Amino acid sequence: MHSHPPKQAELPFAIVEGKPVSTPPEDLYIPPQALEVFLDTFEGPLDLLLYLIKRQNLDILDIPIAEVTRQYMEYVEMMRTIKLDLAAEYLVMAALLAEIKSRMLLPRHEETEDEDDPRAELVRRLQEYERFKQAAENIDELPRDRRDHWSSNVEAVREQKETPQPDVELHEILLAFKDILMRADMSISHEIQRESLSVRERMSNMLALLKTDSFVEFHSLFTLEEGRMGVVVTMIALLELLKEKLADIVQSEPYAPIYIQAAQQATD
Amino acid sequence: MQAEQLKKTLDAILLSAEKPLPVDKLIQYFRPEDVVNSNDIREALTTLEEETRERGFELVRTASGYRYKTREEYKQWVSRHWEEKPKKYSRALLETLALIVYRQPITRAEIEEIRGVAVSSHIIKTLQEREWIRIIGHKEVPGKPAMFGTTRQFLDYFNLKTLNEMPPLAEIQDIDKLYPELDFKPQNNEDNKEQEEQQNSRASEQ
Amino acid sequence: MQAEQLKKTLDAILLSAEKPLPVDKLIQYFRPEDVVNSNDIREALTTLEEETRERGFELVRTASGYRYKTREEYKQWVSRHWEEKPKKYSRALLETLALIVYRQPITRAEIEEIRGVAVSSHIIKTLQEREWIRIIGHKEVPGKPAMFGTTRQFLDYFNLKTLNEMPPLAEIQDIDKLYPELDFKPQNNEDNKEQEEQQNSRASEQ
Repeated sequence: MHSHPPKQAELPFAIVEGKPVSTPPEDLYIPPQALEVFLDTFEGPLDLLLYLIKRQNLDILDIPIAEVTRQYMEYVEMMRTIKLDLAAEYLVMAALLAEIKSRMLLPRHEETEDEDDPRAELVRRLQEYERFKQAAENIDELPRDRRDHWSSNVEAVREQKETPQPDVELHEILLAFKDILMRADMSISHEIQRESLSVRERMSNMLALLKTDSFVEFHSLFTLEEGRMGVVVTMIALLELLKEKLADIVQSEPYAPIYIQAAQQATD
Repeated sequence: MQAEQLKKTLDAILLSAEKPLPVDKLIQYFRPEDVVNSNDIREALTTLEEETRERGFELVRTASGYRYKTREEYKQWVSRHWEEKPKKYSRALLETLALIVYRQPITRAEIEEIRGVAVSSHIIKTLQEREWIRIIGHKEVPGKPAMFGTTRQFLDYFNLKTLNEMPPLAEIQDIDKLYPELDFKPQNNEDNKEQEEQQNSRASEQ
Repeated sequence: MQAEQLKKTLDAILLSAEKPLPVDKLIQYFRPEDVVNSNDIREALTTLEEETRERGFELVRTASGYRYKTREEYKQWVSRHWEEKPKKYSRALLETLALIVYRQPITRAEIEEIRGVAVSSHIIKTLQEREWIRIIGHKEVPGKPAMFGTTRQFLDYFNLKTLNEMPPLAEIQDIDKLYPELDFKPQNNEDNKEQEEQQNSRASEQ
C-alpha cells in the first residue's frame, strides 16, 4: 500500500477526462451527534466511497477522482474531530485516493503508455465490494427460519423410556470457564475472583426463598448451626442482594422486626 | 377474516406452538381488524380436528389448551428420535453453564456480555430441562430479565455437597495440575492459536 | 407396511422431528419386519406433500432433508408466539457471510481485503456458533490461516437444498471495455488476468 500523506489531497483540483470538476461542495455539515450515527451506517472506506458516488449518480467506472477525494477527505476530517478511534482503514484509503489523484494529474507521456488507468484498481475494488454488499442484502431477504416461517413443533407421543443425556465431566466446566477467563478482560476476572462461591450460592438460595408478596423475617435467614462463617456468608449474600436491588429490607419502626422481601416488580 | 384463512392460520399457530394454547390465548394472536371471535376459533378448531383425522397427528385438548400431538399408534417409531447416542454438549453450552455456576445469579444479557456472543434460547432450555439451572428471580432493570442459578440436581450430578466444592479460580488456572491424568496440551497464552483450534473442533463435535 | 400406515407414520415422525430428515435417515426409523424401502418412503412423502397443500404448513426439502414448516403467509400471526422480535443481523455480519458463501474457501484476511475493513472476531464466532460456517482447512501460506466455508445448517436455515439456489452475484463491469476511448494501455496482459479472475469467481460460485 502506498503511503503518501493525506495532505496531498489538498492539491488543486484537476480537469478530469476533459471536463472540469463540476459540482460545488455539497452541504456536508452534519451535527456531531448525528455524525456518529451516520458513521455507524458505513461498513468502511469502500462503503463510504460508494455512498459518495451513488449519492451524486456518478458513474462508478469514471469517478471524478478529485471531487470524490475532496468529499471523502471532508468526511474523514469530520470523523477525526469527533471520533478519535477512526479505523485506520479510512486513513489508508485517504492516502490511496490522494495518490490516485496525483497520478491522474501527471501528464501522460509516451513512456507511461503501458500504464493502467490509476483508478482501475480502486474501481475494481469498489465493484467487488458492491456486489457483496448486494449479496448480503439478498441473503437478508431470503425467507428465514424463525422470522418468516417456523418449524413444526408437534408434541411427540412416545414410549416411556429414559432418554439418554450427554455426560459431562466436572473438568469440562472448569475448562470452559478457564477459556472464558482467558478471553475476558482482566477486570472481569478480578471481579470474579473477589466474590466467593459460597456467597453466590447463598444469594441464589435466598432469592429463591424470597417472594414479592410476602415477607421473610431477617433472623430466619440465618442458620446458627452453620457457625460464624455461615452467618457471615449469609450476611454478605444479603448485602449483595440489597446492593444489586434484588431484595428490599423493611422495618416499620426502630427496634421492630426486620423483614426481607424480593424487590418489587414495577409492572404487573 | 375468512373461515378458510382463519383455519389455516390456526393450523400454522398450533403446528409451531411450544405449548398448549386455550381459546383465549389463541384469540390474542389476532388483531382487531382480523375480526375474529372465540366462536370463529372454536369452529375452525372443529374443522381442523376433522381434517386431521387421516393424518399421523391429532388435535388434542388438555386442561391447558389445544395442542397438536403425534398419534399414539405411531409412538414406537416416533420414539426413535431419541434412540441415537446422546450427543456431546457444545462449547457454547458448557461456557454458559460455567458462567451460571460461578457468577450466579446472572442474566442472559450478562452471560452474553462476558462471552461476547448471543446465547441461544436452545442452550438455556436444554440446561433448564436437564434441571441444572433454574430461574431464581428477576433483575430490577427494564425488561425484568430472568436471573439464573444452579440447582440441587446440578450439585447431585457432580457429586458436590455445595458449590463451594467447585475448585476455586486459582486452581482453574492450573487445571492441568488438578487433573494430571487428562494430559492437557500446554495451554498458556502463546498457545492461543492451538486453543482456538481446539475450541473449534470441540464446537463442531456437537 | 401398508402405504397408508407408512404415510401416517412418516407424518408423525416428521412433525415431531427436531431437525430435517433425509430419506436415508427416515428409513432407519423402520425395522426389518416393517418391510419399507426408500422408494416406498419417497412415494409416501409425495403423497404427504399433496395432502398438505390445503393446510397452514408445508413439507419442504432442504439440504439436510425433509421437514414441516409453517407457510410464509401466516408469519405475522405465528410470530406472536414470541414477544421478542426476530433478531436482525448487522450488515457487517451479512457481508462477511456473503463473502464466505460465494467465495469459500476464504480466509479472514481475504474477507477483510474485499470489505476494506477488519472483520471482528465476534462476527466469526457468532457465525460459527450458529453453525452457519466452519473451518474447512488451512491455507498453505505463512501463519496457516483458517479457511471458512458454509455448512448444511446454513442451507437449512435459509431453506436451500444447495448453494446453487443462492441468487447469483452481480456481474462486474470492465472499466477498459466500457471506455475504450480512454485507451490507457495495451489490453492483453490485464485482460488475461481479469478473465482468470472471473473464472475463479465463477468456480467458487458453484
